[in-house]
Amino acid sequence: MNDIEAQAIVEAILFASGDPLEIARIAEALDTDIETAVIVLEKFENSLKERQSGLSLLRLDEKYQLCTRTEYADKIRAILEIRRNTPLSSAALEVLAVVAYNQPITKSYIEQVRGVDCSGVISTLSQKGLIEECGRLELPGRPLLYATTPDFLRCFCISSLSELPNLPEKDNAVETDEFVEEQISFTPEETD
Amino acid sequence: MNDIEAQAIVEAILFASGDPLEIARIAEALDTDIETAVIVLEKFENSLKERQSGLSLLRLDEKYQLCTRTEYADKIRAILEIRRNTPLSSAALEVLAVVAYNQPITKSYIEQVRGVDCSGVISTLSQKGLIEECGRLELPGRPLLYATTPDFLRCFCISSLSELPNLPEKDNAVETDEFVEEQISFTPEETD
Amino acid sequence: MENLSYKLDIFEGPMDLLLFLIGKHKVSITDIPILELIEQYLGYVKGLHVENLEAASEFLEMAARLVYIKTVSLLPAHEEADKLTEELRGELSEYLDCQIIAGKLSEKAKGFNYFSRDPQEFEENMTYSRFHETVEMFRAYVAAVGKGKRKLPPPIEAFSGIVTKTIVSVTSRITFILQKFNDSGKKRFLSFFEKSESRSEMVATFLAILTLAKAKRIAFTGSDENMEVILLKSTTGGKHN
Repeated sequence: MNDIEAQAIVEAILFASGDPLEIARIAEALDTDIETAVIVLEKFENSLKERQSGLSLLRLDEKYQLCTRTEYADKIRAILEIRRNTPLSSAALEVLAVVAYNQPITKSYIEQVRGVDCSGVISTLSQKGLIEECGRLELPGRPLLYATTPDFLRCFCISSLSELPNLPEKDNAVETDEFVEEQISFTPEETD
Repeated sequence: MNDIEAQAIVEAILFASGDPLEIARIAEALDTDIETAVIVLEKFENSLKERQSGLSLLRLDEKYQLCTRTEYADKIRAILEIRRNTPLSSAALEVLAVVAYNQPITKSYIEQVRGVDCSGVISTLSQKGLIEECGRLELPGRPLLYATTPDFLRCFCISSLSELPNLPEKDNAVETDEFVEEQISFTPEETD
Repeated sequence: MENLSYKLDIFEGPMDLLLFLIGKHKVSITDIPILELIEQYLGYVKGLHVENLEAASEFLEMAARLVYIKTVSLLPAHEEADKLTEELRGELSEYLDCQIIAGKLSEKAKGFNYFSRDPQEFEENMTYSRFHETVEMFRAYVAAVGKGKRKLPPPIEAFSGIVTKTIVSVTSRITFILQKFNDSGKKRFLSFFEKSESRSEMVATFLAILTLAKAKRIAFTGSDENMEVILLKSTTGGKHN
């Protein structure tokens, strides 16, 4: 294995790992001893500096981690934070609504209502701080319960859950449509 | 901003993002227009190749993603103790085929083509991130619509849906699988 | 029969089986003698084992459809049969495309060797800060439950205090009993109760035995503790040995 290949392996492994990686593991990937691995890592670090890469190598105890260079932190934050404010998808809105009206609620309940797996959406909503875990249901498996957060209230311009639009009665589904009409009768056209 | 700096920014942003990033976002980070951003990305890709990096740049639709080079897959799996992906079942491939060519598509359409229930396969493919919900059809029951994801493109080594294999000519004769032939060594008569 | 039901597993479904049968003719879908195909399909499906009912239902559904096509094609006027046959041919051809594409995709599935990384973590807050109209919640809820037409699951409070007892279904015990016969056609009556874990399970087992006896799938011989249960052949109905 030549130098270039060794550095490519180090780069690939540190990239995929994300977390700090023990020097012993890196040596294992390079099929060599720890001393040699340290030399490869030094060379790799130098080459990052030489070519003025956007990445830098961090050493923490006996672990190594690839990170973006600190100069770019603000830029990265600015670009990636747009993601936090990408408007909620219709799937996310539906999950949020099911939680809002039925909280506290388990994931399997949400999935039963929507008929699809909702793990991804639930974790996105948690990250966005719109829903949060609030204990467990005392059932076999002790499933987690979810509820909306104060931020949810803020984003939907209400001060308490009681201000959510009323749902139609369960057993007169026929009226639902009319009810929807009524509820959304203040369409943008009229308010303009 | 010089070339080297622009590439460093691209590297840092793609590294930090992890997920595929829209070209528009990259242009924003570079403080430039999309055409210029595409040129920077091309240069960045070339420099990865030139220095035989362990990483490669993928284009997926209008998005870009930084990934490890496939040659290092086994090493990365071994070191990071990632379980080998079980290869997709033929049922999963069939569902993906139907979704890829007809998206957005409902579950019942997929089931109609395949003649069997597909709920399990669809939820597996959603979990693997190869397909995702993308709204509902405005029909009674408001069925969910599914489409393929950027990960789907990556996993099948194509950069946009237009690169999918062409549909076969209509007059194909069916070729019976020899393996299947062996498996069914019985004839209906024998079972009576 | 056991073997046959196992071997049907290698097909993805009724369409897959039909394509396999067509493949044996070495002609294209448009030229296939449909009545012959129907005969062959029914021949395979005839061997389905009852135990596999769930997996077999799709095969049986197709069988019913084929029998219908066959029936109408015996009528003097052929229009309906022709229409149904064309429909079937169209579906088969579409499914064949699907299989061919699936095969091509599997050759391209090399991208599973790319590794991406998780987004770098920031000590940033991801808190959502857009504003929405309150009524959007209502609309989304209605969308989620299909305008109130879908049945909602029972509320969480409804679960409090049930779960301690497990109810054993009679259906599951029927499967259990039929499976027990796998090695021989005769079993001691009491052997079905030996490993019962709860009263509910014993009751379900007993009801399952009664159900099977009523359906003439099993019969009894001997009495008291020596009573034995005999498995009858499913196709021969109530014949008793």
